[in-house]
Amino acid sequence: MSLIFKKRTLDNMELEVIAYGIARDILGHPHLKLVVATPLTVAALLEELKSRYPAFRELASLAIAVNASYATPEQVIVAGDEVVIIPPVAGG
Amino acid sequence: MSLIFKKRTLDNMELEVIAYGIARDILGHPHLKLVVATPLTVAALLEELKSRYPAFRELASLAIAVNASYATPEQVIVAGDEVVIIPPVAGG
Amino acid sequence: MKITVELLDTPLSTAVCQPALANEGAGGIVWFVGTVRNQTEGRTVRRLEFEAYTPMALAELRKIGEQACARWPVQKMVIHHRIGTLAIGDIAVIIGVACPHRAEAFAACQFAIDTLKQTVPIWKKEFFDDGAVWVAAHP
Amino acid sequence: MKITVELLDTPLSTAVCQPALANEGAGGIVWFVGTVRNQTEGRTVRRLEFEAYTPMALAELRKIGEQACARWPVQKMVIHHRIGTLAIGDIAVIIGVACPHRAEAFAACQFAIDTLKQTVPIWKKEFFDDGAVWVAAHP
Repeated sequence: MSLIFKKRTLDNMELEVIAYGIARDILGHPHLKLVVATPLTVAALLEELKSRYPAFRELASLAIAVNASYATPEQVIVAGDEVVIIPPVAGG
Repeated sequence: MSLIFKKRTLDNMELEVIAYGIARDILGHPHLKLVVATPLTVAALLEELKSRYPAFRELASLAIAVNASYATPEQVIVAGDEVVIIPPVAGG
Repeated sequence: MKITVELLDTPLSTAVCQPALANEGAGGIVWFVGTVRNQTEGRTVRRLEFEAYTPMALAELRKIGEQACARWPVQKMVIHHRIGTLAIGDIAVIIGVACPHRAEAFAACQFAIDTLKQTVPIWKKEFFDDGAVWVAAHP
Repeated sequence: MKITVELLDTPLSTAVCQPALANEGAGGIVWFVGTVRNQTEGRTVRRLEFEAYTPMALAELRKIGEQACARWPVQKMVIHHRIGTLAIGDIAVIIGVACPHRAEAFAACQFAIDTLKQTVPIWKKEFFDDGAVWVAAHP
């Protein structure tokens, strides 16, 4: 699945987002390919995901991991980053 | 070992006290036979033991069990009771 | 190794975790063992599935161990978490902590399971007779 | 049986205790495992001996279980305490508690070991190279 969103007249980059658990169910697929305007912050990615898939707004929480670590909202995602949607965890 | 102590002109009874741990070391024997004036309270027994064996006064605590339960100081010991000296416990 | 963490798709046991805590200096070991309950809010659970974002889950588990070691005098710590399909009564997670004194071991073990449930990217789907839900997904 | 208590003169193991906690409703099991430390206040412990006033020790252990059940929703509880001669690293005591939720299991298990150390008539003698002491006997 591919979505293209551009907000500014900046360079674009291809981004693949990986989804687990209920996030995968919401996307309908474990991967989401995007072409995004750079620089892309984690906060902007979350907003875009919630706007395209309103079901994300109903979750108890929604985080983004970049390269296997929780990312802050201000963090900028760059080409080559491993980006994963983290819906509410429930280990243990 | 036998000790006899009478404080009052009341009936006497024979009493065997059992000792564990450091209490046995202090008595030098796992059993102590006493002839005691009745009624005998737990507090009176403890006082008698501490007076005859001052090493008991140096312990962190000293309790008496009657019939496999901790006894209160006021509790009266009667013939046939199983009386055990309980020095500081250290299980676990 | 002071901290041992694993994600396993085979049954867990404290016996398997035990060697990771071997330490002659330890006075107190506390284990938390989380099992699959047969009920959630009155509904009968038939089985459940755990999935993990593996590299991050392992990193977050290790981070929990490091945080515990920073707060308490932990001598050894082991965390095994199950993934895949589990039946009722199966062990989902084992956390073992060895400390010189027991109060520290209790505190560190409880911190570890509390934090695990908040931070480690593992997801649990419970299957009932009439459907399935992702646990904790919705408020 | 909801509460299982034993004094054993053979090695302890959680595997042996485990069946006493079998309960499909349990969500959290907390174990405390107390082992023989190799040092006490800097002196090297070679071995130790536990002796118990057996009938009262069993009664007091059972009482701890009953008190825990009165304070927390304990589903099952097991306490095994070792007696006789122990070597460094040997397990002295195992306490296992199964509760619907983990916080209760942690609290009940910690209560049990704290209370055990205060009330159960078991005495510990530590043997060093140059003598032996009854643990906790003196202030």
